[in-house]
Amino acid sequence: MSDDPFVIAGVEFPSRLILGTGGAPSMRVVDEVIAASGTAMCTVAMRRISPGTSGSLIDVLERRGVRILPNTAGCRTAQEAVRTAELAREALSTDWVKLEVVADERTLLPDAVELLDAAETLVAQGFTVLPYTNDDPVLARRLQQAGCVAVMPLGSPIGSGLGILNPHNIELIVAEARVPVILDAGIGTASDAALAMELGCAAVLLASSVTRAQHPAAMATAVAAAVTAGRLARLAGRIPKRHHAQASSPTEGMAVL
Amino acid sequence: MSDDPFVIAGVEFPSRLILGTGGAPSMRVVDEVIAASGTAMCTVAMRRISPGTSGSLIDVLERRGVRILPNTAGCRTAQEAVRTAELAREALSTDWVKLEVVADERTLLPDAVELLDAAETLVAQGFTVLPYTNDDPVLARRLQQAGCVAVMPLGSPIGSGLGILNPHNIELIVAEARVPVILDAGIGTASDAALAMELGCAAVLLASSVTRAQHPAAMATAVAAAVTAGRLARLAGRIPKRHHAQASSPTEGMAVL
Amino acid sequence: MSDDPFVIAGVEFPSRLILGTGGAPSMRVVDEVIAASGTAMCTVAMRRISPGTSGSLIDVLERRGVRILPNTAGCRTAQEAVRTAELAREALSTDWVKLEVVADERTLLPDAVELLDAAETLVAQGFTVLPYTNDDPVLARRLQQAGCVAVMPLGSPIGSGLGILNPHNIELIVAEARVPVILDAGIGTASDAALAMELGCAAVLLASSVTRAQHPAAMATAVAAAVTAGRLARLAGRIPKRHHAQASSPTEGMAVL
Amino acid sequence: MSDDPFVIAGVEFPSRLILGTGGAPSMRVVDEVIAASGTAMCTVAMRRISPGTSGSLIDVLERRGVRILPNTAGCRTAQEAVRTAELAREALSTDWVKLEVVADERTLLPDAVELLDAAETLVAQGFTVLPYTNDDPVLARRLQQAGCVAVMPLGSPIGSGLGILNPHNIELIVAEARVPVILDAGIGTASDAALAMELGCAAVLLASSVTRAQHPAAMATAVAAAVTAGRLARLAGRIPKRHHAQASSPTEGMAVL
Amino acid sequence: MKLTVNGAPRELDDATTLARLLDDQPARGVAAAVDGEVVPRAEWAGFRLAEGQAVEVLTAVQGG
Amino acid sequence: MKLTVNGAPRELDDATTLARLLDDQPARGVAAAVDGEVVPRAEWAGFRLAEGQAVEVLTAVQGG
Amino acid sequence: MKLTVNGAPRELDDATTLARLLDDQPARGVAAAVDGEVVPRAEWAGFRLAEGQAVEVLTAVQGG
Amino acid sequence: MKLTVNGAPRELDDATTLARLLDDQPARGVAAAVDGEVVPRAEWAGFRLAEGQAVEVLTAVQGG
Repeated sequence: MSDDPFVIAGVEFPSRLILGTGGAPSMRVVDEVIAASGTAMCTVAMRRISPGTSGSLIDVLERRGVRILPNTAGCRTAQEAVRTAELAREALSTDWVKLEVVADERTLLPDAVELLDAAETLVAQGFTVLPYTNDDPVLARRLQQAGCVAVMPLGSPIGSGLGILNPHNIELIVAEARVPVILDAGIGTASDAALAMELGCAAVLLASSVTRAQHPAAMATAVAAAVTAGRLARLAGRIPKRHHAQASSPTEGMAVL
Repeated sequence: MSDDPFVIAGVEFPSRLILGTGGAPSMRVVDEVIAASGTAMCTVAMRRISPGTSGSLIDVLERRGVRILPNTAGCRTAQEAVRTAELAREALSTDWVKLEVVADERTLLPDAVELLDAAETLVAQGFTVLPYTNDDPVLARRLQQAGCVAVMPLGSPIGSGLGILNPHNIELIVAEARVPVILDAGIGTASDAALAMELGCAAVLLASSVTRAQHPAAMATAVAAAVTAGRLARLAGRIPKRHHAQASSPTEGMAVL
Repeated sequence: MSDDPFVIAGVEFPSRLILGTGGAPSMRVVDEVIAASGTAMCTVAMRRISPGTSGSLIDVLERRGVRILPNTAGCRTAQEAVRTAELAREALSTDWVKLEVVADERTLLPDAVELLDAAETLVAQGFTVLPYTNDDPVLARRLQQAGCVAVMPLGSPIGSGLGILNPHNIELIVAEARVPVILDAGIGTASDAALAMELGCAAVLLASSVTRAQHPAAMATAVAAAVTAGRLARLAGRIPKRHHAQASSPTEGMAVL
Repeated sequence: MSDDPFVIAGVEFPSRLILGTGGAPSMRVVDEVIAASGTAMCTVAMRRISPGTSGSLIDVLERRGVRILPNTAGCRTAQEAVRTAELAREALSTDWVKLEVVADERTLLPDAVELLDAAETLVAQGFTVLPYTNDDPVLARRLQQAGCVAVMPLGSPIGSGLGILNPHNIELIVAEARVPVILDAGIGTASDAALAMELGCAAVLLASSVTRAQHPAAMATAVAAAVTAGRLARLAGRIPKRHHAQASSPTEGMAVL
Repeated sequence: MKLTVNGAPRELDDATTLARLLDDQPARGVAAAVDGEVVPRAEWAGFRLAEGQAVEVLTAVQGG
Repeated sequence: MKLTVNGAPRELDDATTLARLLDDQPARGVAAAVDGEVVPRAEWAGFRLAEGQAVEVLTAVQGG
Repeated sequence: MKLTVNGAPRELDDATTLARLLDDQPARGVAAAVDGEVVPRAEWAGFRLAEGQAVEVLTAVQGG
Repeated sequence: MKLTVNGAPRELDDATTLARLLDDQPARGVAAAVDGEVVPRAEWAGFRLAEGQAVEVLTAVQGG
């Protein structure tokens, strides 16, 4: 139990919680939730620079010593995503990318075809690709075959807080995965994060559940503890589910009273 | 958040996890899971003393400084339960009792009528009564009216590991409870414990999920972290569930690529 | 399959759907849903007669040839329920009664203690008692021991439309029942009714899901079909649930294309 | 309600249940379940003819007057599926095809990329394509854009009997579908079929749940009734789900007893 | 004399019988209790009401 | 005299006290009942057992 | 000449037509492909098979 | 000459370099693309902009 390293593409991370910085009302809250969560990697989005844009986000992330994982959020096509990844690499000096290619703004669900296309292109260009995908075990398999270093299936739509709608699919993905499976999107609260780990995920990536909670720092602490709890429970070997009861007190030695 | 005391009958406990000692393969494991869980109160059963019976259980509990909560496990009638409680009070010098009156050995479900009868009798005798009950909000209400200092509804049958089969009932119990609601029985793994706390329970009581896990100490650590996570998540104010997605990255400022 | 009689207290009913008449916007709708559902027994409540009160309800029920099952809805104590049953027997010349003793108006959940007390009294007085109970298998057992001719556990709170919140308890009740188990309360739509029958219930009693639907007669037809479907499915012996897939087309004989 | 035609590609079907013939132990059972289900369309697979192969299957289907829908079960690539569809068109004189392109034999899950590729090719060749797909709303959308006349998402893996694992996705697919959504695969019993229709599906396609049931004909009758029930319930407008109870008997007019 | 009928105060001639009080009621589907005790219809004619009694007259209405 | 101790028959000298019967028990964590009535430890010494009584001696064991 | 029919090796006279090879097949419900290309039934008579070709002959069977 | 910078029209002197256009940008965390092609920072100084080109200048912002 003591030795349970979490490694992506040869890099070991001290925390199995990856934090999205989106949705936080202020940079101070970003700073607080990073500290409270103990995360070692945070996602950022790439957007047009505006006069107002201070570089403070990067400052905060660097001061906290967390790895920066740029995403391609908002991209609808493989080309947009690839170019956004190239710009992120240039701006942030990292070839790691959380690849997102969504089909529309209402569901923000991944577009399987464009996603796979972008993944293949980016891997060919030497990127270290962590794709945000749906919970289809077959697409997860293809993304691994394309050379992605992790697969990040959703539990439910981004920001919905609906938790893990189809645990069976997550189990199927985990069962055959040769890279870390990271539950990405849909987490609403601590028990969802614990369940993700119990299903065999190597880590959890979440943003809204923490940044939009009434008390972000407290929720950051909560989900961090839940990820630890779920991982330990997975390794500890839970009791089987039984249709009937099983006494936890001795059935013999009862007094006659 | 920082100040969130857990108090039963005027006594404050540093941990919201109450541990049953039943099912542990050895006294060493009992000792390990108490240490790993950080619990402050453990249940014990009362049985006929046998030549072999060493007093080591009590020694272990006292060395760990945890409060001993005797139960009336195995009792089928109010009279048996009351007498067992009286013997426990005499043997352990405590008027606290986890009151169990079950209907049969297959389901180990509480018998509402006998349970309420025993609760009334014991409260009248000055006992501090923590009843193990089903998830019926009305019975929980009556047990409080009878003077119980807590209500301990089941999530599912004892030792089944089925988790919380009817969260709606637990929510109804919590919504009107004037004493701590402690989820007792049915917990199978960490996420179940976290969920119990998110539903508003004040604490979780479990035994089999830890003592019968493949690695008891690891599972003890896991459920303890889960209880903390669930409690914090409850206090942190989770995001609402949404039918559709909500972007966690800005929708404006997209580059044209 | 062909011979599958539904019998309560020696009386055979051609339909496994029992209809509550409450909630219907008009007597015409009552008439329509009885016809559409093909039910053979309907519940009525006993209330103070008012100048306006026409006897039309009884006329409608008698014209449709359905058995009238008076309930004790609204009663909070055994005494109220017993006296209401006595008045119903006098007014409607039937010793059958749907026994309801609820604890409060918000949850309308049964009060186990008062319910059992009333059941024992009414059985002693020669009534044919069909108790509306919660989903506690132990209380269901006690009600049978008290001489009730059926047990009618709830799926979820009356009028909530939440369906069957704890199928496991319904299965436990069915497994040991020696009288018909009738799922009463909580049905929201057709699939809930089908599930109740698949769990082994002998019949379903519902009102709001039909009387308060946007199109009552259509929903009456729907739930009646669902009850039939669920009963047949139970008798037909469903396939087991499998973690993995099983091909329904031959795996051999594939052409090489 | 009375007028609710079910139309695929301009062809109206009297039944919303489509039956797969796979898994039936004998031709007699195929005949019985078709009769019992009242289906108007059955799927068949294309396999190498063997000396033993009698044409009796087609005879049975034609005698029953059901439309024959050949599938491409077992195909792993777009090319295999397209060629199988061409052979089916030649052999059965129909350009309708249930398009299946699965990724492996263990999960039998659709391969999104190959499926979409095959769909585009077949539509271009003038086929009337009904694709068996996963429950990804985005892939369903793309299949429609490709010109498929229906989309047939799975509820759970073929033959698993796990029902509908992710109702939320089915709702998302239905919400934006411009062609009939047919729940295909995973149905285990009647209530699953009713739920599919309540979620808004236009029809249900199933095989194993009927052909492999202990009593196939009885289950065929059951699922047919469930499909009708679920469809009617959808149209009837179910009551909303309420957290609390709502009395179905009058709260006023209570006697004082 | 003063009685309560279905919760409302009523002024009646002394020694009114239950039958008299309820003679406008439908022939069927109705039952009555006086001070909580059911009075079978057959006994209405001979049942003399007394000062302060509470009469409840019930019938069947739509109910779940 | 004959008694039952924790369900097993026992032959004891007449007028044996509960203290005598239980003198080999640990000093703590144990309680006894005679014919269902708890006998506080303080009263063991003076409690004389009688023919046919049922003695139950309990202690704490692992329990859920 | 040697061909493969439904995966099995077959020895046929040179220039055998597809119609000849399949003349024992039922009149309906059957389709054939040669080297992956479908050959419509109408063309079977004129379709001369050649050394090494792979013939697939399919029909409808029970399927989900 | 006329260009588009982050979607807005800009009027620039002929032959302005990318470095000149972006000289007020922070030293780090920024990347630029011209007509969709990324221009590494090292090449900004020598990269002459031309009439009608579309320049995109991006940086990292909070994102999920």
